[in-house]
Amino acid sequence: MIRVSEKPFEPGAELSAFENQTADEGAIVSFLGKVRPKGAGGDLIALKLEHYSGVTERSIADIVAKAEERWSISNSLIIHRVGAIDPGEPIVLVCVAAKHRRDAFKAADFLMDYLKTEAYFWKKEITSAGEEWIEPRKGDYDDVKRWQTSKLS
Amino acid sequence: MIRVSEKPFEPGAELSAFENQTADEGAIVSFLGKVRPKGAGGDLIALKLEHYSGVTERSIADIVAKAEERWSISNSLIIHRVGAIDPGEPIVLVCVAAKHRRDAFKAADFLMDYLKTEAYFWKKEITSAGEEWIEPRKGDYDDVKRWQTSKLS
Amino acid sequence: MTRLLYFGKLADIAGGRMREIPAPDHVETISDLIAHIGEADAVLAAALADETVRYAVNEEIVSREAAISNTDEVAFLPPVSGG
Amino acid sequence: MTRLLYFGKLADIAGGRMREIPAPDHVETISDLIAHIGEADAVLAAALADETVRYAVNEEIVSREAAISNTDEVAFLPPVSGG
Repeated sequence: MIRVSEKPFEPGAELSAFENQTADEGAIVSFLGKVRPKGAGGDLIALKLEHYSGVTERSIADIVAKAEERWSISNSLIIHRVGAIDPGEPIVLVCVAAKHRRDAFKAADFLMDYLKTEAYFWKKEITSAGEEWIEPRKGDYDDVKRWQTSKLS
Repeated sequence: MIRVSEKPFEPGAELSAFENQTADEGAIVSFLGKVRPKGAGGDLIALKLEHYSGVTERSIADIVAKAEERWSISNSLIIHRVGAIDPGEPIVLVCVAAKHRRDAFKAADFLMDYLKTEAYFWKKEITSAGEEWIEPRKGDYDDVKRWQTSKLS
Repeated sequence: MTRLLYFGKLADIAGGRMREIPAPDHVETISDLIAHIGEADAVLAAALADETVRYAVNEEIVSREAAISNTDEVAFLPPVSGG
Repeated sequence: MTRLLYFGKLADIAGGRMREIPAPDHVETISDLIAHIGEADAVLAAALADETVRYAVNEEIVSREAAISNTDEVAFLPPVSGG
């Protein structure tokens, strides 16, 4: 399931709901991303995330489809917030259920790398020093390149 | 924190409590292992886990210390059940908080590989066909060997 | 009317997230559209033509040479940053 | 008395998880202890001497040649399987 929403979410409740749907799978890996209290320009006041409704959800669905081609996963959940988000608040949650833990770990890791660099979101940091649009760091592009070589498949 | 207990636990509630302690970290990776409904010998009736009180907890603490040497992680939680566990119930939860997601993913992955092969637990499957002690599969030993080469550090 | 959508930093440069413009007949592709925008705002046109920018027509990602018609929604998408 | 703890499948072979035995004076190491157990139960001794088994004395993991005394707790640990 893919959910892009302005509403805050509670990661524990989401994990519970997800794992209750997946009694037959042995492994569930989750990634929770939270807004860090420091921005590039100083103490963060808020993060603002834009998306392109419809296009963003489809870009995430494409990433999920790639992961499903590559690993044996039975279920996934991706929640991504948009709008204004306060420091310390959850911004993204990825949950993957699989029979075996290797598949769940790799798929969750892959989904996060691609969400960072290929899903249609635009992120602005608002700090005491002003506003700044954030683009992926070189490390984020390096992370996603890892999956384009065969050794991690 | 390390908790080895006969009591069932609720993964979502544990993740919530963990993430509430870690407001400054951007990344939390969790692994949840559940008892699969099929055992090697048929439909699973229950799993029974033994441990060696004190020694088991210390073996886990050693594994956590190794992970902390290797990656920059700020906090971790390991819950492992012992005693009789029903099919579908959570058996292990690993949560790792870090500033950056790579560290959190790798440390959680590492912790699970070592928990499977180096923590002092003994697992017996009780199926309609009888009882059987489970030892790590070859794949589990292969998984842990990955960390002994430099490329995944 | 062609509806233009600007995302992220491109909205700041354009001074808004949405514009509706009547595109002249010689505007047949996104490249043509950027050139047309450049007649009024060279800075915005340069930003829209940057190699990191992607384009969507009616919510489908397309190349800069994709054909557009006068009733399309054209979106300009700067480098993304999710997660 | 030496307290013996058997875990996992070793408890099934030993017929119990705990035994207290008075170890004779010539039992100075875990190897000696296994040999002593073998005088009464050769099958159990073979299982305890298997190369996959690890040993603990007073909750510390030690080698098979570690010294033991008459009041120690000696644990026999077959291959583990957590997670």
